[in-house]
Amino acid sequence: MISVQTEDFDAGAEYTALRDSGAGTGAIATFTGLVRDSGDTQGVSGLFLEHYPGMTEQVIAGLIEEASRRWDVRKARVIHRVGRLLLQEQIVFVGVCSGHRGDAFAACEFIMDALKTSAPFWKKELSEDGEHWVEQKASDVARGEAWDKQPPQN
Amino acid sequence: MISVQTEDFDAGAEYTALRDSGAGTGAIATFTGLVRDSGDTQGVSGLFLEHYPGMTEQVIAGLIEEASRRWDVRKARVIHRVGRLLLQEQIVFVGVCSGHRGDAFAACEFIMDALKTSAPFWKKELSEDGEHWVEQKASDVARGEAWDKQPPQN
Amino acid sequence: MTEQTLTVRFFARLREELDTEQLTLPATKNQTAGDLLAALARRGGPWAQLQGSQPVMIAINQAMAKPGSAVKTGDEVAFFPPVTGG
Amino acid sequence: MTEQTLTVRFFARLREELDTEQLTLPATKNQTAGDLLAALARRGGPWAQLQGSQPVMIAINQAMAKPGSAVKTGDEVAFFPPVTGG
Repeated sequence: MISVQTEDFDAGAEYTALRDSGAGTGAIATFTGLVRDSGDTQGVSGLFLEHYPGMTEQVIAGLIEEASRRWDVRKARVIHRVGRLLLQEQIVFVGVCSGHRGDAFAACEFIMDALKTSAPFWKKELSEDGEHWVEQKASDVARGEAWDKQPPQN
Repeated sequence: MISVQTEDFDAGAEYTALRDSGAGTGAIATFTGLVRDSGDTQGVSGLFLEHYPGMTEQVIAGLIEEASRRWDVRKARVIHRVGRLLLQEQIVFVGVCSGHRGDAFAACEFIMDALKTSAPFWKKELSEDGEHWVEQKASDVARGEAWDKQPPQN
Repeated sequence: MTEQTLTVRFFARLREELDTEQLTLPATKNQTAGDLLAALARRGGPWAQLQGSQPVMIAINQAMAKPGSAVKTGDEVAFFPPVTGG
Repeated sequence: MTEQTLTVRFFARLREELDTEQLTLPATKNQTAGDLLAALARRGGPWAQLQGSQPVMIAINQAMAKPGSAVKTGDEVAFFPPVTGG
């Protein structure tokens, strides 16, 4: 299930929903990203997140499908916030239920890494000096590409 | 922080505590393991978990220290239950706060994998046919050893 | 005869720097996303960056595409900087 | 002269099959964990498994150890099957 929303989310409630979602679940991996400064700018107070409505949801659905082909994924949940966010606010939640811990970790990390390089979101840092669009990091691209080379794991 | 306990835990509250634990956190990875049957026995109704009090806590503290040497770990939390647990109950929680998502995932998965092969816990499956001690899985040993070979990541 | 058009959308830094969210352009035969980019870049000023050194990502009908991808009447073509979510 | 002893503990399947949680044994000079295992295995019956085909893990004073690790007066030595937590 995919949500792109301005409102905050309750990661604990999301975990509980995943846990209650089905038989056979032995492993639940979750990831939450919080707003922090990129290190490129002084005095960052927050972010503005823009996205491409419609495409965003399609891309994320495709990532979950791909993860489900590669690993044992019983259920996956992705929440991504947009709009104005303050430092330390929650930006993104990815949770995966699986029969096996290795699959839960791999699918969760894959979806998270792929979100960074494939989903149409753009961050603008808000600071004392004004606003500036965050540049894509080469390290994020490299992490995303590493999943292409890796053979499916079990 | 390490807890070995018979009582259940609230994974959502644990996440919140990690989130509130300090500045600089950009990434929180969590893992929860639930009771499921091992696939070796029919009609499993639950588990009994035994441990070595004192040694257990020392081993887990050592794993958290090792993870902190290898990755950016701002805070780690491990809860492991012992005693009698029914199917679908929560057994284990590992949560890691980091400045970076790759470090959060790696440290969380490392601690979880190492718990399986280094911490003195033993599971007995309870089924219609009686009780039997679960054997260590070769795949768990292999996963544990893979972390030795892997160079520290950033 | 009804005019054959397609929609072009811009996001994030490009949307701001071009001061344009959306355009309706005539669709021509055998056109690619790269042809569209080149035509827009010829407007000059901030539009020149569409063929500059900074990478421009392309989506056609909300799916990632390449400069060589064909565009046709009724398509929604989007241009944007590399994504930075998550 | 006070007797020099050490404590031996068993866990999980070993605890059950030996029907023993804890023993106090005399400590002798230059003794290893492996020597202790061999001496206990000589008791026969279920004890023989301490040198059988199934692996026996060793901890000395609550830290993982090996058959060659030295044990001395006052030590807490534990024998148990491979761990299966998590």
